[in-house]
Amino acid sequence: MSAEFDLLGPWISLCAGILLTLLISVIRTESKRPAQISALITVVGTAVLSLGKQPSEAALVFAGSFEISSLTLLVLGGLCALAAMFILGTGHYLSRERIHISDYYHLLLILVLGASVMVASRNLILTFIALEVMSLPAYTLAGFRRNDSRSNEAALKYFILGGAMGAVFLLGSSFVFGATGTLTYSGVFSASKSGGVMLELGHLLLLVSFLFKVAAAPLHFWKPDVYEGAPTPVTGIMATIITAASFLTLVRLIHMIDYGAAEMGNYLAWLKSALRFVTVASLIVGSTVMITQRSLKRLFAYSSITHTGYLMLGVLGSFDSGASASSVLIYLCGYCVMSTGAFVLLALSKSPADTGTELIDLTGLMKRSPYLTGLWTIFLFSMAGMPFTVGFFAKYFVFMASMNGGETVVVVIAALCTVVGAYAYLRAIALMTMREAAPTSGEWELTPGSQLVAVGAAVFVLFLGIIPNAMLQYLKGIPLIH
Amino acid sequence: MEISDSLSFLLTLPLFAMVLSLVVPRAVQRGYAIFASLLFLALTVYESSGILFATSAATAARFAVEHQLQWLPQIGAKLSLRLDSVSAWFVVMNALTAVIAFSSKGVWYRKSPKLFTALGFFLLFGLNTAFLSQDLIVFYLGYESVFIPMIFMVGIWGENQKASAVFRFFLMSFLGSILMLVSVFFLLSRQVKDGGAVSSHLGSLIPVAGGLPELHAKLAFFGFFLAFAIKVPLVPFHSWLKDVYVLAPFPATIWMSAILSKLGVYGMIRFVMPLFPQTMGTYQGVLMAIAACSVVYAALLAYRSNQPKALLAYSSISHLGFVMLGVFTMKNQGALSAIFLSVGHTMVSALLFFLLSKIDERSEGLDLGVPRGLSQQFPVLFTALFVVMLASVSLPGTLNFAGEFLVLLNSWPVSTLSTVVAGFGAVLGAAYMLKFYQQMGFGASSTDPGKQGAHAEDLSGFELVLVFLLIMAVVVFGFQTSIFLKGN
Amino acid sequence: MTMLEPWMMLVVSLVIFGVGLFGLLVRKNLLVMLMCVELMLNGVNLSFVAFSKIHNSLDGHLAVLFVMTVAAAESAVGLGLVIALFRTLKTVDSDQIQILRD
Amino acid sequence: MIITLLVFLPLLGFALNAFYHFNSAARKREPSVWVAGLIASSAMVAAFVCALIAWARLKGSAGVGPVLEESLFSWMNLGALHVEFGYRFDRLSAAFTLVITGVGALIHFYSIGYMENRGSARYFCYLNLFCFMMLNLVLGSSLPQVFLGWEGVGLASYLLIGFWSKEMANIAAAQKAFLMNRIGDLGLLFAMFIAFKFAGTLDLARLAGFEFRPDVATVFGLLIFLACTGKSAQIPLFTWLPDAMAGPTPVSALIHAATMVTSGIYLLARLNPVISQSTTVLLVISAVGAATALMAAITACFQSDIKKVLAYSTISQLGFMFAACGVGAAEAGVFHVVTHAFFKALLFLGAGSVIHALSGTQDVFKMGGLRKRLPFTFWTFTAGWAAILGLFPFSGFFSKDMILHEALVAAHGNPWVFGVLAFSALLTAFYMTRLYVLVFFGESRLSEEAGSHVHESPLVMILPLVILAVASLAGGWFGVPVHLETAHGEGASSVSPAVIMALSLLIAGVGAFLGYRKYSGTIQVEATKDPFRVDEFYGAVVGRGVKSLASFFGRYLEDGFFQKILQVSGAAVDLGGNLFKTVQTGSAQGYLLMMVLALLGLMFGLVFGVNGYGN
Repeated sequence: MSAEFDLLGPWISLCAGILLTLLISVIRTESKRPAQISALITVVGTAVLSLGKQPSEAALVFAGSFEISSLTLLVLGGLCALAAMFILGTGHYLSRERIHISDYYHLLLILVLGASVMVASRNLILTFIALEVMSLPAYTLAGFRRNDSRSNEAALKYFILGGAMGAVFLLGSSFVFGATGTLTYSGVFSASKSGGVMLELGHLLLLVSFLFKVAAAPLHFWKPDVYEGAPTPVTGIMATIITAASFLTLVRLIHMIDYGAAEMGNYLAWLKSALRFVTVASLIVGSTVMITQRSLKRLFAYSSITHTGYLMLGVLGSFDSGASASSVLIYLCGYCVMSTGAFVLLALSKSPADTGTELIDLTGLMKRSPYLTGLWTIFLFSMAGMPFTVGFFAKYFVFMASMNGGETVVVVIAALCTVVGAYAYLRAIALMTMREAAPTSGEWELTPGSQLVAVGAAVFVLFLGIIPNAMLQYLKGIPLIH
Repeated sequence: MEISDSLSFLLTLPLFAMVLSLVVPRAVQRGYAIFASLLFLALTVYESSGILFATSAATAARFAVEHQLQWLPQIGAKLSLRLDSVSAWFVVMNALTAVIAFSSKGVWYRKSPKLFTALGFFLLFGLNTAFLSQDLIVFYLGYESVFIPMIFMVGIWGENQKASAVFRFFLMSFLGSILMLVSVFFLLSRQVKDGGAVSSHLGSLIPVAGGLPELHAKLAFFGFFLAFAIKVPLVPFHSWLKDVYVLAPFPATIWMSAILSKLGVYGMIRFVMPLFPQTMGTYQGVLMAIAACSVVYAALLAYRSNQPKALLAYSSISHLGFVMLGVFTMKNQGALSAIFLSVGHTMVSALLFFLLSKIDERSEGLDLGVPRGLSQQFPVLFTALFVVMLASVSLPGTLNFAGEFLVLLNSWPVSTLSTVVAGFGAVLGAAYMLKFYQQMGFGASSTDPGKQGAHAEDLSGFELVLVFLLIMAVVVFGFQTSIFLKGN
Repeated sequence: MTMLEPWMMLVVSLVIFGVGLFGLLVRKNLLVMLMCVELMLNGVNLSFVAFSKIHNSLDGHLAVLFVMTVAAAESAVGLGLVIALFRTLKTVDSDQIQILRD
Repeated sequence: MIITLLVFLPLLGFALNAFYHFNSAARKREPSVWVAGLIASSAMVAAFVCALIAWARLKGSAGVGPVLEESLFSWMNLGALHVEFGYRFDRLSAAFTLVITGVGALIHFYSIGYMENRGSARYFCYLNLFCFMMLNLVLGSSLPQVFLGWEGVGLASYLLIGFWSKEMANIAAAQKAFLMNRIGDLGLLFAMFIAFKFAGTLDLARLAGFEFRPDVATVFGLLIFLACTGKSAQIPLFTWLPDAMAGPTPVSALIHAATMVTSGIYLLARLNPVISQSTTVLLVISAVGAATALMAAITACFQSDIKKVLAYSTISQLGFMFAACGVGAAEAGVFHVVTHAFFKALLFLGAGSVIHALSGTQDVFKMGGLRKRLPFTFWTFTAGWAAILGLFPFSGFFSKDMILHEALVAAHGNPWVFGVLAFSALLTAFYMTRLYVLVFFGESRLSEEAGSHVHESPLVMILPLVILAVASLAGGWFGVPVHLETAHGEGASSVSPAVIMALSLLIAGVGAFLGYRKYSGTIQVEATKDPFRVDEFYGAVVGRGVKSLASFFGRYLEDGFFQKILQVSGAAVDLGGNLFKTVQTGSAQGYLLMMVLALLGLMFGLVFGVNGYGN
């Protein structure tokens, strides 16, 4: 028991931090600073604790339903680090929008807890609970600008669709349970050798609910609306923390079936074609709609649908190459960093919340702030996958994984979509650098915290784009699926 | 080993110069850029002198160096730089182009000079990466990174309405290059399937490409071909070129026409030829026809253009058609001639745009209309322009003649029809270049000399020396061809 | 009197789930839609119980407990959101909340 | 190194004058014509001396075909290709070299007077450059080197035709000359490729000894001839030469009469063994030569510009030379080149003297009666007139007579060619007499203003005229300067040379008489016309053709199709974006419906697709 306790240390510290922050927010309602500091200390501490541990082997606790491994610790640490960046980088936004209240912080911490447990879960019920623990704060946070109907609408849409898809997940679990009599992943894996339509249906339902979470087309409809309505930092959190955790869970759910079994051969072929469809649809829809957008947040929403498509490329490749889906992990790592940077910058826009930040607010930014323009350029280029940014290597690995999986045509389509997407990013860059500022273009403010975070992210993006060795070595050594 | 280690200086020094340019004060920025690029040119020539001045191919081969650095062992990519008788020319031309570009029309330095210089050195770095790398992934990195400074140079310092030209340039180039990347991935995945260690080094991909089934080889070839055909550009793939050449500031135009286009030539010689000899052989007739059509089509359009910059832009396509004709002979001699002609084209097109920028400075600006009758007023400038124009129409006795002659001589037995068609392009070439020159040079002067302001001086000082030396080089190497041919 | 067979429970559970889903699709009142979500969850609960019975396993019953807890939390959050929305838009009609689009 | 020295002396003159030009420009001073002219002329005189020395050495050396060879460096070595940069001086080259340097030197001197107050160091630069290139052409040891000279003289010609560059008409003429020559040059270029492909060498000496396959020889010969038609102004590429008269008159004398335009003859003579391998080629050459001779002679009768008459006369005389080459008597052609160089240069310089005296008037109908006022010019012009008519004992008599004779008796001789040439000779006598009479005899028709300034030219112009007049008189006595190996047909009709001599004298006499009859009395002013309108035809067909092709490409491909492709692909992406956006209605239930549909679709696919329950 003490060994398990030791292993669970980081999660326990996170829980303790949540309780502390909750306590602070209850007793010091008028000041948000203590809660902010407490939350920051919590995530930083947890990140240090979890990234400091490097277990050579995965350990299962709580009767085999919770996995403590290098992957889950990395996820916990990474998500905490992202949370820290958002806490540090977007406080000014909350103040400006008059929603800087202590509750924000413990909700955020609970969200991180849910997300990290979801990835660590090896039991469908635990996964469901973690999913809801992650989602409920997310709904609330999305509607955090309580006096803004757009924010409320976003929260409600997210809630209704998320709730329905949560039920679908549960129905899938129930089918899987019905087919195998067990709810643990390993149990399902060994039971899947006998196959059966109920198992396959249940598995499909599980996947669909998570494809919804990562907003793969044709389950992506909620994303642009929710992104647009939610407060910018929350949008950033959804784009990074929730997407990363959901996607990793999706990969693990996909691989809870033993595709080596003879009975599952047909299903594997079908599933691959279904996923191929989803991949191509996400890429095409995301990249083409992206270039029609005027709102920056909607643009990033469609951009993240495209990124889901790229991630799916890595998943598609993972079936054949010894079930190693490290390309997904690498992509997520790069994607999270550059998205965090981009959303922290987006939160600097002083455009009124009811219209949102539009693309034209970037016009002539170089004249006004070359510094901000440089940062924007780095993140946008990285999203487009230009060389010497982490975006390039991220794309390299998913393309390569998919190519190794024999999905040449999908790779070619992805390449074409990259070009289309690049147009959208370049258009934003062109607005900043190649146009004179219009009187209507919005104001941007720079704050020390956001500068620190954005510069850090930019350095990270460039560093990993030039010398990614250490990251690649580390991430390649982490088994995603057991 | 000592020599090979210093190869990486060819990459690090431009980066260093880039960083330094952000510190150097605005006022001396231009001097700094020219000085640093001259210094770099000297270093590059010194570095490659063993190869450049070798008297025979065997000696040159002995001086060829390859420097390997494990950069990305996880993906099998190495920083393997190779300086040999192919890449040496391109590297030297790259450094030379930087000198010419930095010394062209100085007006552009009035706006954000630091950024401009930094972008220029980054461009130098990216191009050197591409020209030196034997590793396809690293080559791609260099190849693709060149877009970044180019976009900004055109976008920030370009004329009005430049944004759509920039998009067009970027998107078409990016389309080509990403399909090339997919082809590389395809080869790499074959390598994985064959069970070998993953390595994107050219040497280890050649057998992989050789073992591909016919259809696959064709598709992979197409990816490469499209990238380089857009970059050069060959004619159906050239529609990005004119606007961006015209709207770009002069240094950027010089860079694009003189050296960026050579990326395509280099890629075709260095990578496509050894990787897909069979496929290329299958399509040789078509390829030669495309090259010949490029020559004639672009020449006709150049003849139709009234704007000097547009005319030179098309002329660049036309001349590169000759280069590609040499490449597509798929023979050692043809490729050698193509490299030879490339060097000539680099110098001549850079000089043409350079001198045009000087005319631009001395008139009310080319965008306001073509100035006329300037040769009386600026005899030195226009004499230089005339000589360069002669080189451009490949008058015998110039570098370009020897190159073009050898290219056509080698392409004649391979495809006589294409050679004949391209030959007519040479006649048209004379037509439009004469038109180009006499438009501005002859006739009654259209501008009032009193209104010229600060720039009423003829070409002088550093610019004159630079132009003179380059013209001398064009003439001397027109006769001393052994420096290129090395008794091959 | 026949025994209550597990498959019957399954059918009922699926019907309840379907009713919930259908209601969610067609009803315009946000509160009703909230109830429909609960209905879906409860339908699944029933199927868990049925499968538990089939497999003679306690896991299903256990799951039901968890789900009920989560469902309670979810409806609490949902109601909060509906109230917040009602305060700004003065409506609980789902057709009225279509500001965010395209 | 005498040959090298001979070639490079003009280049030295060029360099010195270029320096002088820019130096003066930098100091904002007008360069002195005398300094520049003397630099250039002395370079040419030195070159002429070198040529004479070399000639003497050649005479002294033994052997059948004595040759002086000098190799400088290797130019291009690639694969099987070896091109040496060097000079070869044999009797053929010697004839041309002597003409170029000798006549060239005289014209350089003449220019000093002619260009006074109008010229600059630039002019002499170009003139020296031309001589350098021309020497490369006739002395070069390989075809690429000939090509260097070939295009080089074209360049110098371009520069000199357009020397007065403020007039756009002059520039247009220069451009026309350059471009038409470029078309011809293409022939030489392609001929080189064929030669290399089949013979594996571009060395002139080795090429001359090579036996080509008959069809290859024909193509090769025709391509070479195409090059010659460009440079030597034959049908179809002759229309640039009359326009080239826009240049200063000494230039017309040197380039467009004496030297450059004869380089076609040089090339045919040089490659005579190869050309003779194909009877088709010879037939084409003689037919084109004769046709050109006739056509240009007819056109010359309708010209009123003194220089244009001489220009068409030059084209016509070149036609004679080509006809000679075509019938297999290249040596007769070369002989005529030399004599023609003397008398045509003389005529041009005389014309120049007249124009100089009349301050630029060129219309013969505005001259008349200049015999008294320009005595030196008149007498020297008379020598030229007599020579071109072929009056005994002037040089033209010997060479023209030889051509006419060969046209009948040579291996590929042909009565038709002879007939056409004879008639052309008649016309030559007619139009030259017309010109002669109109300019020098009769009443003065000068305008008031021109008449008041008439003055005889300075000594520096007169002296070359006198020397050339002597040469025109005596040039024929040297005989044929070269002996080319041509097979004289055994079966060709044998006509006695004496008969031909008599006939040609008769023709000249009749032509001259007709011309005198018509133009000695009252003068009807005749408008210039071009009876064949070839120029207009080219303008309408080739010029407009290229332009409309260019604008077709421009409008329908460049600005049309290629732009459309980009626009359409852009629009397609945009359309896709807007299409996918239409489902984004903002209604949560709508989204849910679509998601449920997607889910149901997947489930049906799974149930019926994988497990086959549907079957």
